[in-house]
Amino acid sequence: MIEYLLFATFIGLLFHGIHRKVIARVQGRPGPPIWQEILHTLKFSFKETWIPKTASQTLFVAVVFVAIGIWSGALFILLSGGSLLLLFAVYLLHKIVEHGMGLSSGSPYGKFGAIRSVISAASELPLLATVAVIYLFTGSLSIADIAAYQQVHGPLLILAFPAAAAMYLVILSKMHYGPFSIIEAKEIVSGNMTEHFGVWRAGLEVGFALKTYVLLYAFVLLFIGPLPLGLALLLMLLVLISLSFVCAVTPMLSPYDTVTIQSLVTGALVIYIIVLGVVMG
Amino acid sequence: MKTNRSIITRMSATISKVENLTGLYALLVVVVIVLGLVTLPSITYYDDQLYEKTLNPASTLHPYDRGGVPFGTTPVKSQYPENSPYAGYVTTYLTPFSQWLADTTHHMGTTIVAHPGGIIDEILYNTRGFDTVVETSILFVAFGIASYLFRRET
Amino acid sequence: MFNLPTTNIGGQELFVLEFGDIVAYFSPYTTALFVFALIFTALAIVSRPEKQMDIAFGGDAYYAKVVDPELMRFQRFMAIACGLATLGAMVTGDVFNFTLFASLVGITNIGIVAAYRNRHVLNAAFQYGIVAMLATVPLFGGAAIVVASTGTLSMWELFTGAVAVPLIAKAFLVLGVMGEGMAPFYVAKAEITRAQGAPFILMVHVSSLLLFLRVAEIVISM
Amino acid sequence: MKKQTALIAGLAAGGIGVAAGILAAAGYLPVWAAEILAVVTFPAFVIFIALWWNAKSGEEDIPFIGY
Repeated sequence: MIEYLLFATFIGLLFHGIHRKVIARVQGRPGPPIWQEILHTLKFSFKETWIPKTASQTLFVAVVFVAIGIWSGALFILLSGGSLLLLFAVYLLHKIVEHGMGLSSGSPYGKFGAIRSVISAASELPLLATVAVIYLFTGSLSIADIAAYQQVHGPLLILAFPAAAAMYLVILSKMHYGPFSIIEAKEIVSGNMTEHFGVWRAGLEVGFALKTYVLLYAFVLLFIGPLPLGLALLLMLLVLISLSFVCAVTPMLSPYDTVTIQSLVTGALVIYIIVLGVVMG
Repeated sequence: MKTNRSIITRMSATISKVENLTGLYALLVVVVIVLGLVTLPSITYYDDQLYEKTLNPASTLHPYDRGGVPFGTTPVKSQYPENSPYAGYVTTYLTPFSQWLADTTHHMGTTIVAHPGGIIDEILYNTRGFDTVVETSILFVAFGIASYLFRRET
Repeated sequence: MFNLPTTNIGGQELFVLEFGDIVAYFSPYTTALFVFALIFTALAIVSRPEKQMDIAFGGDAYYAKVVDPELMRFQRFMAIACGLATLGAMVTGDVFNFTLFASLVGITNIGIVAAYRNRHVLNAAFQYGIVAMLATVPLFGGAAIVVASTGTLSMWELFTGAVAVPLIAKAFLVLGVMGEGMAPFYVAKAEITRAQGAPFILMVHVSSLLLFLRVAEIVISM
Repeated sequence: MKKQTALIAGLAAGGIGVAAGILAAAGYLPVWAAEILAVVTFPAFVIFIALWWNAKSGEEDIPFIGY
């Protein structure tokens, strides 16, 4: 169990490094080595650690545990073929972690990050639409059933392309340096992560690495189907690189523009769902 | 800033104002209600209601008359009769302690008789004891907020 | 005796709690949500609010806002009430009971921020309150349509394939929860987030997100 | 928190997690229980091990910086 979590953490951190490297190369910079994020996490874990005097101390520490906990839970949900709705729940609960991180420190920058993460909560909506579309096709929200459906009917990526696009947008909105990552924009220092340093930051990096792994793996599993681990990792890498390209060439949107765009995408998907519901009876 | 505002920017500007919130929500409600009115003919009323409202206008107890024997059973339909064996009795909703009191003495009625509001009575008659707890909690919380705001200094 | 008809959505039921006609159930899905609400309610009970730092722009000056203990106590009380309401909404197996819990969440959310004295926050809380009141119409309306067209409110009956719930009832339920929890209209919430007392303010978000997750399960299952 | 405490907590969490995994693989524990145990222990493992190896061994003060 724990060994798989450690594996996923390292792959996730490696993906973060590759993400940075690809962005740098697209923008014509040399960029950091791809294992930079692993070193980063280790570095943070060796740094001096304490809790800011202004912070709400219990919450400040607890969110780090929750961040790692929910995404390890999500990984097991994926592996054991649990409910897709539960995965969606974890994704939403990640929002609470983001709020908690920023609010608990008392720092104005953290607070700004938290407020922006409240605003950007609209990024959950496309995922709900994705879940609904998948349910329309497969009649089940158990990940195992969805995987079985795809082995019979072919990948959902082709059958339900708009849903895949929505999920892609969802993953994009959670990537670092992307057009939707307003909560960690550099004008508010590190946003909601500003005050989490040392071990706390290392813990958060572990949680985020698991998050990247889970989201990419979920995309492959839900829209392409169950694959051997090596092939799945390769596909995840491809998805990641395409995301990095998007992140590299798009500027960060202003906070409320992200809400508008995500709501519009959801609106388009709702229309698609209604049409689909009528067509499929 | 007037120049070159794209449609997305303008929409963002609208939704970023707190004052527009109520209007936006109301618009959404109206849209759904209109859609609902369109689909209204396809919705049929289900006759065999669990919580029926067949009243006897001739009765002096008109709104609350559910028939039955006073202090005895009243024929109340319930979804899961095995969960509420006392349904229809005056003593339907008793806490374990009150149940014990009622079993041993003659001094116990229902626990929730004193609350105002017809809706609670309706619920009481409809085998939905847990709802009364939540319902009164809402009232209690609303009262708590109001009294706190009223009593605080400045 | 009770068998959850929709095991392919939230999983098999693990534990059933009977309150007369209201049969609460714990499936893996609702249990996960319940545990999460429990964690954050516990955090609201044990943690103290942060001391917010304010920066005077244009200089190096910064100052920490004081924590008003009386305000904190009231906020904590409301946050715990909100947590309890969320816990109830997560596991209840009855549509009307769920809507009651949702409106309790709505009113406690206002209570958490109502005592705060910042004008922006109060302004946002006022708008939020109006929307929450407005939302009770579709919320209870949805439950009413459910009972009128199917004759039952128990999710155990509604989730079976035999009972068809009108689409409009589902839409009303979702709309009502959106209003109570302020789900996609985050602008007012962003303003509310400026208030002090992180563990308590966090309950506003926890409750609304969990409500949204639960209503998604209910609507998809029905 | 003492350095020793962090190490013990981290190792205990890691130990429970690994033991749960092994027991589940051997069939003595249902898989879901092992998964829940892993979810609970993994954050504790990560944080406490990191706290352990960055803690100073001496009796130095934690410098108070900022605010």
